[in-house]
Amino acid sequence: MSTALSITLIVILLSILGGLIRILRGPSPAERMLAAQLFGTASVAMLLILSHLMAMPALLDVALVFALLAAVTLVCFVVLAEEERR
Amino acid sequence: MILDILALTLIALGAAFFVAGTIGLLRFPDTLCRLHALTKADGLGMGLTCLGVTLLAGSAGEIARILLIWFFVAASSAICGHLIARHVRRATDTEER
Amino acid sequence: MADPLLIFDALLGVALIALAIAVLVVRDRFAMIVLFIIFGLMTALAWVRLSAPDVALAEAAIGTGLAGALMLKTLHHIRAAPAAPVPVSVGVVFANMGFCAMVFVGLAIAFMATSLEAPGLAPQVAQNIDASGVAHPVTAVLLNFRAYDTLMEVVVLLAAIIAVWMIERGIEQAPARHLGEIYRGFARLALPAIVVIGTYLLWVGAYAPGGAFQGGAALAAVGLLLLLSGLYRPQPAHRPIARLGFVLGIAVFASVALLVASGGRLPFEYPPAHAKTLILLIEGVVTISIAVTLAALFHGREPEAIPVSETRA
Amino acid sequence: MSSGMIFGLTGLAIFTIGLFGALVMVEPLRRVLALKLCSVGGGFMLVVAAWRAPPEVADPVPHALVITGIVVMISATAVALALIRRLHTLEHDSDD
Repeated sequence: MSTALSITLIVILLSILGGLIRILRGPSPAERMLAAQLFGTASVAMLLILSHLMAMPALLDVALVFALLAAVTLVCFVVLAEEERR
Repeated sequence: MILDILALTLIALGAAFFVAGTIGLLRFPDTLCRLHALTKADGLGMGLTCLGVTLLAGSAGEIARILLIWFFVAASSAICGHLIARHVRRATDTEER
Repeated sequence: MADPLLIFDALLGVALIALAIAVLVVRDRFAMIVLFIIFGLMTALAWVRLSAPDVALAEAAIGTGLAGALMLKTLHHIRAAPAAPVPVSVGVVFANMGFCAMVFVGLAIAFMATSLEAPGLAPQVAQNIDASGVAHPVTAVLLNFRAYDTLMEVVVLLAAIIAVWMIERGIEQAPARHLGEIYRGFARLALPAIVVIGTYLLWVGAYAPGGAFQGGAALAAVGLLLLLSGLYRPQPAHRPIARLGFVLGIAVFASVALLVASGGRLPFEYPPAHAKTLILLIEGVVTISIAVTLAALFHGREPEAIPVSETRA
Repeated sequence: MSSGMIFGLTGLAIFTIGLFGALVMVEPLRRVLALKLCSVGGGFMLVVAAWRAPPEVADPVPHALVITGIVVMISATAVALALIRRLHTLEHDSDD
């Protein structure tokens, strides 16, 4: 059971590392932010699985903070891009 | 035992959707298509993972927190998707003008 | 077969090193910042794997959210300057590379030769935790056993905001940004939710991972969202309140220490009967201070009644 | 191999990369990031020193130190970035 869960974790990690290519290649800033968003969501998923695997319910709080603060950088990006266009 | 297998299946399915999202991000031709692939696949992957972990959770408090996390991730990724799409649309609008 | 979680750790380690290199070599400056934000996320995962959830919480809240927003803002400000590549001579690069390689090898040898199983200070903390007033060891260390450190840390925050306010001043005169109806609805839902979660993190710090810094960082995120979306705009008249916020934490922290010292004890040697109340009081006030200071650090200039354009002369 | 060993070496590598970046990079923003990498590497070493093989609990003292370090680092970053912004404003205005 825990082996299977660990393998799932590795699969998710590998899949988001694939997303790194998009960040490096771009081309537009919006796409780079989008890929960062993918990293945030996948990290929450990994934290949920880890909280079960490591038997640490406190990790749920970490995941909660990730989920809430993921929006901050994106809102910052959108606002600044808006200003630039003015 | 059956619950364990069910949970594992759900989590594995979730991981598969994450992989699909990444493939979409890498292979689709333009920003809006990539946005489309990513938000849908991520939302589903996250939902399935949450459901699977809920089945494995030990206490009611944990279940409540997992559902709360799911709700926040769903809400914030929907808003982020909206904001990015709005940004991309405006950027292309000003280019065309 | 090796434990699959160890493979996960190794992959995470390799990813972290690759990200660190990518941050330094990638040509696009926006990509550099996004890579750094992701580096912060992955670092938080590494802390989790090292069973340090408190550190992961702090890193997730401060290291990624706030630092990322700060760097994006700075890049936005300096975007006009083309990244003028002043070439560094190849000799200098190779000399530094050799030096860094030597540093790495030396440190690695020292690290491999050190046993990871040394007992450390955990037994002492566990022995005295009952007298500290809280059940969570990290909070006990931060606010009781090593309270001087924490006091000084709040002083560092104050020093930083003083420096930032001296560097730049002026109020923003651009019209408020309009992010659309959907965002406004989201803000109405999310801002109170983050406030609740921040308070929860502060409260839970007494017996589980969490505490003043994590709670303060979450509350600072509320300030950031308010500032970004133009729902709150700093005015010169608000300066006294902000200043009160900056010093409130230090004032209460220090006066509790002096009060305890006046009772014939050492500073920060809280009487066990009141330790929990005192720690909660200090934590609550420090949380407010941290939140206000971090949000002001993000805003980055003293709101004074002169337009920004004039300060540039 | 253990988690502590893996992340210890990772931390050392990140510290060295950050050091190299701080020595060689010219752009101020990138130099600040390099110094931040250094601080993360140092944090890794402290947390690894606190780490114990799972059934045992970790040492809370280094954890508290790293949390303090993170907050100090964000203060230092904020000041450095404010200086960069100000420097840019001054240079930019003297041009035109």
